[in-house]
Amino acid sequence: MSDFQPKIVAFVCTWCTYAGADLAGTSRIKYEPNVKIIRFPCTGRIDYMFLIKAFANGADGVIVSGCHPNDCHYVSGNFHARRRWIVFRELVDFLGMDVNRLCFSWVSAAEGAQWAKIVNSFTEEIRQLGPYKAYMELVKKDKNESVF
Amino acid sequence: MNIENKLLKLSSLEGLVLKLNQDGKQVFAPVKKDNIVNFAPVSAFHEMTQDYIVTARSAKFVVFPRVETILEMQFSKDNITLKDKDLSSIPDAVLLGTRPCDAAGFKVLTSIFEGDYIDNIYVTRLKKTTIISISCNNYDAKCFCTSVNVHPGGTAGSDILLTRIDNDNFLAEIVTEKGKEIVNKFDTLFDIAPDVNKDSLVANVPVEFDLSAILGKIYPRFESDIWVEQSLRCIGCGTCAYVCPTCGCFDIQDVSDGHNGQRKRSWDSCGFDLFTLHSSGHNPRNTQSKRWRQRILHKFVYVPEQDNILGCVGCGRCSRACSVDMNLKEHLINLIGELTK
Amino acid sequence: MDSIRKRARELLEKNTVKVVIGYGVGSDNTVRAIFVRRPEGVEELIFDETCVQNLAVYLLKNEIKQIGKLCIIANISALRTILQLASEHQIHEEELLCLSVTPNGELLEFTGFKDIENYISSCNRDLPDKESEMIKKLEKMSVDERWQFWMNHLSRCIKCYACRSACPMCYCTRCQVEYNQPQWITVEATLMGNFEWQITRTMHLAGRCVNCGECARACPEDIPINLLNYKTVLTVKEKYNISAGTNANIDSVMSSFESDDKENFIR
Amino acid sequence: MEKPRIGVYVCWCGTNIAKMVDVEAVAEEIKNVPNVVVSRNYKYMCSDPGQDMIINDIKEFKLNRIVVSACSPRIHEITFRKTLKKAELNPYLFQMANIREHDSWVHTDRAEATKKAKALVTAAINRINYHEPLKELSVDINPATLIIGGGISGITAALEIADADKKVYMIEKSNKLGGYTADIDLTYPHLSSVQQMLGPMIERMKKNKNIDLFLETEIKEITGYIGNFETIITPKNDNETKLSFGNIVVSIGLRSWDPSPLENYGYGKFPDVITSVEFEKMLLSGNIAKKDGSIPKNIAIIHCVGSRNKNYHEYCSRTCCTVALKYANQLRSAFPNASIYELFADMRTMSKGCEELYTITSRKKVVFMMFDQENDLPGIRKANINDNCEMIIELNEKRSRKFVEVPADMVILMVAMEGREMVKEVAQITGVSLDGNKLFIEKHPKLDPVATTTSGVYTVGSCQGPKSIPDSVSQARAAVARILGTIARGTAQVAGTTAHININICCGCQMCISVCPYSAISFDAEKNVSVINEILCQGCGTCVALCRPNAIDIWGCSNRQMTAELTALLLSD
Repeated sequence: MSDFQPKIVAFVCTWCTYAGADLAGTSRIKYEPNVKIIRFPCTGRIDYMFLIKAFANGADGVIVSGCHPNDCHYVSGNFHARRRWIVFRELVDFLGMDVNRLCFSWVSAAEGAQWAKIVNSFTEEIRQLGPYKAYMELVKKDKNESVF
Repeated sequence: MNIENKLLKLSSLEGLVLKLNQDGKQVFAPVKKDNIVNFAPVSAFHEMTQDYIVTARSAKFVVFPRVETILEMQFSKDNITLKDKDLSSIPDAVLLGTRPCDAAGFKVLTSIFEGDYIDNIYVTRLKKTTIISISCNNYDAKCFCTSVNVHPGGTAGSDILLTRIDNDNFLAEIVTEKGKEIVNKFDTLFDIAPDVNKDSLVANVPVEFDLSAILGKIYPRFESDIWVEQSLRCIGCGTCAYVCPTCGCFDIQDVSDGHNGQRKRSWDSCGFDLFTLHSSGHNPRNTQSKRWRQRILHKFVYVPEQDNILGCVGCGRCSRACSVDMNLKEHLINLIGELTK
Repeated sequence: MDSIRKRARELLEKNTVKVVIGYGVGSDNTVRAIFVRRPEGVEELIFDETCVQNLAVYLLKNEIKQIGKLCIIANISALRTILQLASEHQIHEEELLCLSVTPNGELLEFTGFKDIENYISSCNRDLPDKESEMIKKLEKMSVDERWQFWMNHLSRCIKCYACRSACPMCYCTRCQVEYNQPQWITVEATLMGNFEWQITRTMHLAGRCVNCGECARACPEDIPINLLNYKTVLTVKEKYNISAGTNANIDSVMSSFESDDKENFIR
Repeated sequence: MEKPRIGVYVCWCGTNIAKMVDVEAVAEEIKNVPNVVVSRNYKYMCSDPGQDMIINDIKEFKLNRIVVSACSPRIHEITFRKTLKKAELNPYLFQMANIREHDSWVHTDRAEATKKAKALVTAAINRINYHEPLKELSVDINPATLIIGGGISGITAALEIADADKKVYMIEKSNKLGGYTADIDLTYPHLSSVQQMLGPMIERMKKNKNIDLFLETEIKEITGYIGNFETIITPKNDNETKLSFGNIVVSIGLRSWDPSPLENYGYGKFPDVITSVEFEKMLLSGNIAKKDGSIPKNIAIIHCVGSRNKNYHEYCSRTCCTVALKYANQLRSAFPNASIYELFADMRTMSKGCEELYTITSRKKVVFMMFDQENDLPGIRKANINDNCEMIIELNEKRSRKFVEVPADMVILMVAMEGREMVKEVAQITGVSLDGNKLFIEKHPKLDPVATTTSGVYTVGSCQGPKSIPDSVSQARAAVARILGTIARGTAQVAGTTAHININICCGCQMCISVCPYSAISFDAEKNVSVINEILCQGCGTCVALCRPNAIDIWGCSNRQMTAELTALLLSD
């Protein structure tokens, strides 16, 4: 399993985590290449359905990251996002989804090193968990010819 | 072909199911799971339940699956390759334990899918499906087959109809060539039929209303208040259509990930408000009463007029499944009352 | 029962309301919704513990609204729905009149939402025992067991949307499931489509569900989807101490926040 | 919608990208993606020839979508949008894939980095299929300006704007103007009087009719957007006042650090260990003396107290070295016979005339000693009775590698400058981000150092990073130039990336109204739907994610675009 390269997608807000990832770049901090970023204006914009769609399209893990509480560029987007995450995470856990494949974080524009750390540790965690077979099974069944 | 009678022992059914499976046929029979009886693939006869009036869902899924990929697309640069459904991939299937009403339902579906346009997927699926029905020796308050000209021991639509003679034996009526093929292939399982009076072996489902009081008489009441009256309770879900053996409405959606795509056909219901919503925003059936009227008219006016077959087989599934008690039989009787006013 | 019939008759006779939405006897001795528009029709009205359907689902139905001012015979679920719908600006005080009966048979007539709030605050809003236990049982399972549990159940879903239709809080003009640009939810009644649909349904009802259980009752496949909503009801109650349908004037859980909302998983 | 004709440009960024990403292979493979008409790679896409290449291709190949795969969009998105404008293509038909900051600079395996670049570019291409031309909205600019903080930067900005005959509202938390500068005696490097310079400026502030001064006043909340901000303040002994203004200057400066945590220096323990700020006040009062009133004979100045120290402030406070030299000069003038010691870690005298001051000071019998800031800080102990001084500073002199004991009667700690206590609140109120050092983050560290990511808000002076008076003044004037430019134009363009509502679908639940932080959504009771004010909307998208029937979507980050990006990103992985 050690050569398994997880597919991870990160939904981040442009003001904090995206900028933090930029800082990691300008600081030339090295980290794992598995995480690919999709940029949103704010964590408040990130519909939980994007997370579900990520798994449906083969992601093994998903990161959602934005500004620390009280630091939202749009004042309160991250507070709304946080509520949504809390409820969503409880729900999918109850449905039997592996919440260890969801990583929520606050990474500010100044925390390039923190971003690299999260990417590296989460990538390793997912590598340990292996491919998300249970969900892949769903996807496969969905692609089946017809359903009785 | 003339119907040929045989005897099939209950004990032989175990072998029959086994052999059909071995023959590469997918066998579907009523299976009880979580207290609901539905058709499911069985590999042995004992997996099938005997304890059912009709299944919750109808058997139509074998010829009209709830989802079917009818076309595949492949996108390359500046080009799209289309691939029709490979009909040869459709497996042979056997439906065991359908009721005469279920079997009759296939006739209605066929009138839809082999109407103006011949739907090859449906045709192939039906062709590859052998329907072994079992006559009803019981019925419940929601059943009204005899009121719509379907008989609990009727052979229409079945390839073989089994009627229980006693605890151990079935009368097997070989209705079609397809049925005969099965008998020929597994002839050791079938014996010579005894002389029995079939009518005495099947349930005596009472006739609850006079169909002739409805047929040809509803349309003039298109604008009647009765549709609103009857449908106030309806919450507009799709359950009745989804469990119905004769509802053939479907939706078509294209899905694609940018590289590959599928055109998928899935069940739909005229009870949904979106069913008739135009892209302009106009919706000709914008209220539940109009959609309820459509449901009744489709089954009792449009299908009979166009295809000379009644659109309802009286299985009563819609009424059993309805969470708000939209009882079709009751509504039809009530409608007759209105029509004869 | 008599008191309800008497009051309903008065309301109809005096033309105070045009229709009374209540319970009556249905087929095979079941209970079903009836819509009484003439005084003599009130004799069909019944009200007892078998009257479980949440009749508030009819309050937003156009053809019923068009009849005129409504009177609803509301059980606790319906009363809570009315408050929640009011907080979401879907119904207004002057449009309807609520009657109910207390467990000891006393007729209640609510003069306004405030009145309903007061009554609800004294009512038991807990989840039914059976479901609470089932949730606890599921929570004790391993993740894989829970997954299997739901996959087994959801494999039956035929996407008839009875759960949506029966839910009085599912009043959206266009359900998210109907979108195909993007295709949020896999259209088909496949496991994935069903799974995605239930996540959406539950998330959309988070903080809004009044745990009436109508979704599961309507399900022709007996899928215990109400557990999903109930689980969320518990989450919301535990984390934010809010129960939907208790106040006609508060923001929904998902459209509000506290700057110190507690969690233990954000890195 | 016309069929997308996409041009894709993969930038080398010299070797910055090309070293780690096979840009040619990426550009080649991208050619096979549907709707891609042109795919090129080039050394510097942001250079004039690079931009011209895009302009020419748009014309020649009738391109209607452009993807540039280069650095962070936070750096060059605006550059390329302007390029599109030049080619008469709507600037929003553009998307960047960040293969530098998020790829070449952070990865070490060329094959992996190239694979990731392909995925990022493919995702951008798939997404841009769904881009639509957006219109930018024009907003009127209220010519008044709010300035928060009345130090030298704020005063400079205020006077400059007022002199251009535009209104200024100056909010100052304390009861006087001048900030830290007001507590300084002489400036470096020429040792000229601050009071002579600042006094007249403050007088002008008070007299200028264009300036409304609010002392002892704090800001609680600011609403609105560029050109149209509003706040309600409660000045001391006065009624609530509503202010409207078009631009904001944040100039709250820094505060001096309390060195007590550095126990080796004994601040708070020894009465004559004082901070630079305390010493400056002493200079201003004209009386340099020990706590007991006597004259110090041995005076030591310790540099980098709490600056350039990982445990306290990693950054250099920038002015202290030269200020310390200034002290040595002032001390020498006051006490011609005193022993003066400068204990420094590194001598940083980078501004104009400062190195010269260092040379001059070194000729004034001042002893310079170096210590190891990272591993071996000096320590102060009480002197013995026969030491003939109050304190002894022990240090390992770095250059001579000798242990030295320095006698001292007075020790001046050159303390670090750090963010003020209310800096977080100000950041939140003005919508500007802070970096890890609690310094305001500028829009671009090199190309736009006074603007912030919030349009209409500028940050000047030390709160953006420790700086000298001339640097603060320059920044203030730079910001004013920007502001006066905006006022002169009378309007500003606001991004077209706003939320919008499909009123046929809105079910009127009004949850979007509850979540909007800008009060940009109102309710149309007649139609029973929510309505978005596009100018007020800042495009955060919180309402979009909340809208159950998906009646709300957002231009530039639509559900369709984001799912397209997502699927392509995962499928091309």
